[in-house]
Amino acid sequence: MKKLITLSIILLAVLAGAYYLSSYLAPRAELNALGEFYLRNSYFGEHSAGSPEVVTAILWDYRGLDTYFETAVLFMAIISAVSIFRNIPSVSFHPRGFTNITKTGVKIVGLITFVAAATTAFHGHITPGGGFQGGSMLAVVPLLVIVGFSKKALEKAGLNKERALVIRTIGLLTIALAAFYPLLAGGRFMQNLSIYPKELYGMLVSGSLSLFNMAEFLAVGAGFTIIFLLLSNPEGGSEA
Amino acid sequence: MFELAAVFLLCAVALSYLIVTETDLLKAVAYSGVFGGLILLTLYVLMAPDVILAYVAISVGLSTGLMVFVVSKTTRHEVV
Amino acid sequence: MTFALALIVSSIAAIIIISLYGIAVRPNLVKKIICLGIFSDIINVAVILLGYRAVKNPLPPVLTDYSQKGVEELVRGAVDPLPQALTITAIVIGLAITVLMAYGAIHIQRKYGTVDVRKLVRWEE
Amino acid sequence: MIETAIYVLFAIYGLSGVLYFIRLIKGPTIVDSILAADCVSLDVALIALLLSIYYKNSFLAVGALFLVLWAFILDVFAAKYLTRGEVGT
Amino acid sequence: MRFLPVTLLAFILYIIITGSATPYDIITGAITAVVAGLLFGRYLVKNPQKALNPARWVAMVAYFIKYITVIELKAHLDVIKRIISGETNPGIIKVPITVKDEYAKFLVANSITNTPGTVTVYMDDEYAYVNWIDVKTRDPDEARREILEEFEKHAKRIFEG
Amino acid sequence: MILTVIGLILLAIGAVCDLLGAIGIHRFNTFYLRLHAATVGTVGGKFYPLLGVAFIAAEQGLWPVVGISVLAALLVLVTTPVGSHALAYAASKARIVEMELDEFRGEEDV
Repeated sequence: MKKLITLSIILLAVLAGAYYLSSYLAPRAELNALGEFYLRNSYFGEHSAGSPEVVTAILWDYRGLDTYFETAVLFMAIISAVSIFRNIPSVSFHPRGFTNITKTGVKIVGLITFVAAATTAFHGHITPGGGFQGGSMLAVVPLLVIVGFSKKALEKAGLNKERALVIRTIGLLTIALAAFYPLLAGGRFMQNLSIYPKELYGMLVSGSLSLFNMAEFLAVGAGFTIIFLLLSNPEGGSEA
Repeated sequence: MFELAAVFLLCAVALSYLIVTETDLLKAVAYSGVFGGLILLTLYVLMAPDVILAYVAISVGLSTGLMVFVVSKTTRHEVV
Repeated sequence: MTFALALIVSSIAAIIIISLYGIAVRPNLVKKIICLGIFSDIINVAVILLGYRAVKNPLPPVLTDYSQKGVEELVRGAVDPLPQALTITAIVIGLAITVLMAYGAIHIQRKYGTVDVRKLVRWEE
Repeated sequence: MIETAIYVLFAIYGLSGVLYFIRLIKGPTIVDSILAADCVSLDVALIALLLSIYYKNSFLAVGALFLVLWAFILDVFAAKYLTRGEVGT
Repeated sequence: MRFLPVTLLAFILYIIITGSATPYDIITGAITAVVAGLLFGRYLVKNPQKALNPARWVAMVAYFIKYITVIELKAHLDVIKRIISGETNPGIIKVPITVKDEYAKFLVANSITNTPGTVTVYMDDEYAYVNWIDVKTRDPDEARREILEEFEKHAKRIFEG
Repeated sequence: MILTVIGLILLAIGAVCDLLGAIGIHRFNTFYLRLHAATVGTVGGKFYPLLGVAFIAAEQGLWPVVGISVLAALLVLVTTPVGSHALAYAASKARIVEMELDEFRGEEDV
């Protein structure tokens, strides 16, 4: 009851604050000059990124350097999390999984999740989506397998920590090479068009954007997979 | 339709207060799942399809799983 | 419309204050992590709200009609793409940071047997 | 006609969402709360698809698919934690 | 051979979620479908001849249409009556099942749960434990006739035999 | 026009079922009974309206929305029973909710 009184006081305070603020705020209908530049130039125009999807164009072309370093930050966060868990002895356990109905459901949902994540990543430069989104979706598949079956089932199927690290390294190396290659070809760092083709055999690939998306898809998916593999070790046994 | 975003965020205020005061952490995780849904609807009104795709994967898929893992490895009830 | 905008702004402020209260006052480390998640979510919404335009039926910043007419349509109705692009990486990195803190909490539980901050402070006494 | 119908539908689904919401808060046991959270997240998916019809924009629809796809993830996690104590085994 | 049904299913899903069929979609869809077939095929499909048999798919569609119209309508009206009147007699009872195939069991369990009034609590090889809103009988054979005989008949036609 | 009318009828059925499920989740007093009311809310209240959304989108020519909403409607029938089953199993196995007639209690499982 005390909770409800406090809650209603908070809601009333929010409404009063809104009533006070409403004389100062006005919704804005015009666009920033910078935003208009991005909208006009992303597909046509002089400074084109070759992609109809403006957000992906900003992420990997106009502000590509930001995203490059943010990928490095993500790498650092995951590596530091892994290094905390370094010398924990693994406890032996008997894998039981959950009930049979859950196991079958996890199989079906896992397949659909994999396909949907791939769709999101491959179409990152045409429709909304991209490497970060698809990678986060891909990481749900091992999470579902861990809860439905067990950690050991995932490792028996061939996805252990070392292989996930290898996949992750492949993704990051692809990003780094694709970012540095324009320097060799006489352009600037992370230059997109005029080094990479906009269209390949009549299909829109938007220069290096689709390549970056695929590499980021693998890197983010494998990175979060490592985290959940480490997290699913059961507690108990010998003390660390 | 812009007014809908205000309604969703007003519900989110109530929910955030409940998350902060709840002592059963598993219930707090369930609340934060619903909070994620309300934020998602707000993002729908604000026209951000890219952010929706990133947020739905993180909030609905990964974050709830991660928090249940953490609750299962620490204690479930918070002592105030 | 003005009142709706004011309500959104004050709701965002209220959620920021409540989640900061949760981070500062609640003793359990896991509860602190959950509150930090709420905080980062609402900050992302605030950043995206900066790019919103009050036109009738706004469009997402994606070109659908590949012609100059389509570009004009986009400039007339689309929301600002820059805050959205900055938010996507923030969301993913936010999860990675949350994972790092969760690992820290699990390690504290392993070492000291509790995640209550008040007990952890008095541990050395 | 469709717009008016969508407004009415928003009102009805919002009302049932609020009722589920009250059960989510009241729920005497943890399983009641999680059941209500499940129902609310499906409601959110439906409202999201209705919004994408209202704005006549197909890019907004994809998020609803993932909400439906992963609505059961919290149920399974919480059930496994409540019965086994560990999630990873 | 075992990955072929999964590959086909993955390709169809890819095209549905994308919502268009340009050459780029078809090439990336084919790549995704092959990878999905190689990764998931071993675990999803035990018998590819069964999965590729069109007669089974026709039976499944027929069962689906019958299920979502007739059976669901009856169960909904019954439970809605109970919501309004409030009279219930709940209990968890043990019902013998005869289907053996994994997906047949999944179909039976989901059909039971999706019918309002009955929820599968647990299902092993011989028995299903069903939560029933109105326990009319505790005799296993009669309960089986009331709850899951029809589902089992269709599940056998689709996945077994 | 006819597709829109069919879609709106399905959406109206869904709205009524959803409201009844939400009322039932308050009228019943134990968890297992609420589970049955929630099934009315998910199958009747979500599956049919999602199909209705597909019909309306087909009238407007939004084909991606049609595919996604049909797929989502089918997935409702696959995922939500798994979740309901997991919750009922946990409630019975971990003894969160007690019930008089329970033949599952005490049974061994794998």
